[in-house]
Amino acid sequence: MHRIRKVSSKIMSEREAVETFVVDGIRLRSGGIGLRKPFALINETIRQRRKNITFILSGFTEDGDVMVGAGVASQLEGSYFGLEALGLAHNYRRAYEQGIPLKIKIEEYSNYGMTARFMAAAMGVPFMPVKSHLGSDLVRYHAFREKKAHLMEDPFSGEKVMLLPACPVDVAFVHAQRCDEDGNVQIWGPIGDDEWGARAAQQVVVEVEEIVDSEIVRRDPNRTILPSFMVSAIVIAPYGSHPYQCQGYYDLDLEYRKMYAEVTRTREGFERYLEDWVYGPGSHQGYLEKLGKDRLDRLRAKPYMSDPVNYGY
Amino acid sequence: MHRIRKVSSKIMSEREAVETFVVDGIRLRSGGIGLRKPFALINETIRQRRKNITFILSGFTEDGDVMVGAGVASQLEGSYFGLEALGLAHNYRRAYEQGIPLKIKIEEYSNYGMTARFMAAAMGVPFMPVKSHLGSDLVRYHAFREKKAHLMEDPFSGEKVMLLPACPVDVAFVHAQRCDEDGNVQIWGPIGDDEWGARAAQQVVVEVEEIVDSEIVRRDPNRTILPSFMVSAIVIAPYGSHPYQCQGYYDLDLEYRKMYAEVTRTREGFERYLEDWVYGPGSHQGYLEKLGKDRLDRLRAKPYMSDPVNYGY
Amino acid sequence: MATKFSLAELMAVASSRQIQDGEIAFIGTGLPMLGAMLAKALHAPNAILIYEAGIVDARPKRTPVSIGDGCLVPGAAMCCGLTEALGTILQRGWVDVGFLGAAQINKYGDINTSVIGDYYHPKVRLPGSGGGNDIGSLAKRTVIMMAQDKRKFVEQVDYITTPGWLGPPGTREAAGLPRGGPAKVITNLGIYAFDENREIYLESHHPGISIEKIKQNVSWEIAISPDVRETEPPTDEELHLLREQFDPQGIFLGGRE
Amino acid sequence: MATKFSLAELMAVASSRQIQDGEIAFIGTGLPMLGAMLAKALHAPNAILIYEAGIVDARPKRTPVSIGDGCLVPGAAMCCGLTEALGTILQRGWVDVGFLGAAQINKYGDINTSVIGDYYHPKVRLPGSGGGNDIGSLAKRTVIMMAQDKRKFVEQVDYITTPGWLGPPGTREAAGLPRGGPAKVITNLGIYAFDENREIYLESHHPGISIEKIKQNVSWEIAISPDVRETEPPTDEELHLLREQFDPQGIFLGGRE
Repeated sequence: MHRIRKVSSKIMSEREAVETFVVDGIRLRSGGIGLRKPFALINETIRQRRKNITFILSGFTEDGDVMVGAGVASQLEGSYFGLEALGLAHNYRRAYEQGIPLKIKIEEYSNYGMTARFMAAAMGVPFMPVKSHLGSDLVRYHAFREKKAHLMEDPFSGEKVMLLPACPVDVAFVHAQRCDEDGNVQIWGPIGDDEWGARAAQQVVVEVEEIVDSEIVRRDPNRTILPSFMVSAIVIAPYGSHPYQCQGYYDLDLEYRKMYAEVTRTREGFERYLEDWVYGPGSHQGYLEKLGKDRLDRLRAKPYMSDPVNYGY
Repeated sequence: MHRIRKVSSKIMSEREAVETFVVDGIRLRSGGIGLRKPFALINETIRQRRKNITFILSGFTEDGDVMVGAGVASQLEGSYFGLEALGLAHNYRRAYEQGIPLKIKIEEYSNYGMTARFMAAAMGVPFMPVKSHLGSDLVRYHAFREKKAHLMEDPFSGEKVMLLPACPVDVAFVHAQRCDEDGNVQIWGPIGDDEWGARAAQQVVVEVEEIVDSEIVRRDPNRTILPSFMVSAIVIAPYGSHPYQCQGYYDLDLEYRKMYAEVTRTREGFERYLEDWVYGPGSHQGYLEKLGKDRLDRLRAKPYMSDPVNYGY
Repeated sequence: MATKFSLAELMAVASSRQIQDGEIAFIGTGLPMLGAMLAKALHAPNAILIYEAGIVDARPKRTPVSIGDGCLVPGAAMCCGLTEALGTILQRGWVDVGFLGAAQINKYGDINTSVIGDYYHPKVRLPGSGGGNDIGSLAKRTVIMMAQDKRKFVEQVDYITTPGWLGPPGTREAAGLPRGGPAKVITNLGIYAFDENREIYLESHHPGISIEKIKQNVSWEIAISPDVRETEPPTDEELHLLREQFDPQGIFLGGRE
Repeated sequence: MATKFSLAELMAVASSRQIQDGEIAFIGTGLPMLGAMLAKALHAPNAILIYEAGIVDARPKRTPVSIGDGCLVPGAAMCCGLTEALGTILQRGWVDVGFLGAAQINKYGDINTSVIGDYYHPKVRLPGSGGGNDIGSLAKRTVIMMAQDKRKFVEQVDYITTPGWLGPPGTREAAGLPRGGPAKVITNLGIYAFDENREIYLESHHPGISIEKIKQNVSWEIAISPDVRETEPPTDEELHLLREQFDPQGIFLGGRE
């Protein structure tokens, strides 16, 4: 029933994507909670030595830490800044406590607070009401937002409710399992708040494990998280979340994460890390080559397949 | 890693489910937009001659019309009350315009307004902000809610925004493709606002095409729309959405819908319809027998299968 | 090019021409659905059609009878729900053009789909907003499609279900609506647009419909464009696609003339 | 029953005993995750564990290292996102018990996980709330797990990341919080509860830990239950499951004593 259509391709290298969409001073969103972190794009952003980025997410781990340590992010908006089971985030502490490599500011909300703020921006409303944040110092101290939250009485019942402002995002990075050539993006496993965070953005740059035939996407349209028109650029980046997981593709690299937690204890160690693992490799491809085929093969996911469902009528 | 656990079964007949959960005067939500309407439960509610129900949904079609005509629903909250391509809803018109069989009241919002109200209730907040409804009569006329909406200035930007109150729901009916014995419910195809509408409810009564082994559900956990603890009762009702569709199971029965639109033009015609298709058959099983195997077989969905995806790590 | 056509066919074709290539269009049932499919097949292959129930870029193999028809799903790019379609797509500002039906309209394009007569004791109770209020409030522009007579083109609608321009420039903005407003009204008699005062005027009359007849079917003195012309008739290709592919059973187009 | 155990093991077991059968528990990483898995394996088979990243009723086959670890997904009943877990489950009021960590706590159970020292110029910048503020605000009750010393049990926390009782009865309610509040605090020295004034008191001291030592590690005069007792030690079965099944690598339990 439809003619073949051809749109100009959104597929580009990580270099081209960062050159085109990530400029100094923007509000940039990382992605993934516990997995699917967009490290191919983050490492490239560091290589291109961007400055004064406001980096945004609910749960920052190595993604936030490396961007702060590299001097790219000067402001953070989020709710968690640590390395989970691996301890505190050292670059982040050095920056906040000692101004190394530069003084940073943090606008602090809870995880749900950030999610609610992404929801508001994604739905085009100025705020979202929440029932957390009440009675805490999260709303009492602020860093760079003039108005961080607004306490109000619900006009319907009189109960107290906290309004959190929409979180505007210039560019969102998303790591996804797959998309088609048009940029219809599919994700499974934990979604975190990528659905809302990406839809909050003016531009979405997605890195994917693979580009698949549009028919594969269209045989399972409920898995689509972002429609093509919301996606500005597609970067093919297998293992792009390393050292984090991508459900169905590879497991986390716990040794790498331990190494990062260890070497970043000192500024010198972190600078060596940047040289070895970010600047040195020159590209995501170079990074994968440095990791080596054996290591990547060991991380590869074992099969645990879903069953087909019928979409017929 | 886990011991086998046994919970008391939630599986019951539609008769038992309605007897247990649907009492006179409650706020009851229908389900499905354009398909997956919970007719097995709706017809049983009519058979049990419930009264003074406030019936709730964004897009009412035959589900709202039959509940009004049968004298079960005396109040409606929603946004659309018609038979789509098949014209106006006659019972609904007769009730509203002439008080036949009884005078009804309607609290009218838009589709998105109702969805936003379900979202608020589902997330436990007292309201949701929207940018529609502004400047219209939807917020100027009200029927039975004391405060239908609240216009406010966004405290962050000063722009106008409409607050719509959360939509409380006592019992939500949902028609789903499948669930497991615990009540982990999976749906695919258009979701409508069933996700939010069901989560808004105190009790969810789900009718399913089939109960499947828990392992099938757990091999594809991203398809789960409701976790077991939100589900109070499970009714096995194959073809329970008839004459509407259920993606992957059966197509709509356009002839039946045309018949309904035609016979309901008169009150007498509708009363005959109730006798023939609701009271007479006595149960969903009786209804299916009256439709006949041939007719149901003709409606059966053709295969259009999704591909398995890997959930491994 | 002399093929005969019905006014329903003309309206479907006229709606199709309101969609530009690459645009995102928000679609309800009926003629606009046929028009949108036609646009995508001909001059707007890169248009993306959003169906309100939460279906993006569908490739239906039969005529859908509802915005949530399961025939829209196999082959669609995305299938989700009302929150995604109406919230994250429409309210977020992605939709270029939305289509609306109407039972009554006034000169500012405000429309009524709720009641004829007094709200609490109406002569006719109509279906209500559905997604109409959202589309009229939040799409970048809207196209209204309706049957026309004097009781439908009225000075004051009985109830504003969906805001149009609401009044002279500034009125819609003052209500807090973030964008949008009616661009065109397509009836069985002609096509209308809105002037710099946001008042409706006749842009074209359909073949065989006189301007006199149009005047008789508006309850105020309708403004006429100085460049008023006859509505461009459907092409053979358009008619062929409509009749043979998009609505072969005549569900929305009805019987042939 | 004389098996030796570490304080980490004791804390994991103590946390497990805070989950009743049939309850819905909201779980973070670390010891509470081990405790929750233990509870489900033993006395609370019908408990449902919610992992913050959006995973319901997981059946992990290895020790998860994060709340979004992919090993939690295969075999889970539902996999979604933060909006579902924190909004439609937690904020909606479904969660019976939530677990929290803390760097500082005061006698009302208000906790700090953000900064040590001045907020803008802190001595130590800590990770912040994560989901902690949400869990502490919205679960029906919370259990706080932390290392204890005088600088952690303080009269005034440097920053209230997550509200506890906030003050005497009525204070938490006046802040607008819909439910909840801290029920227990489990440290490496003992287990604490809250009295009718919502002030913390010692309920049990761990085996080998004197009440004197506990007093030395609280910066105010800690109240002691008249029924104060020794914390129930882990059973052999609990220790076996923890060591052999839930954390064989000692990721959270560390080395054996």
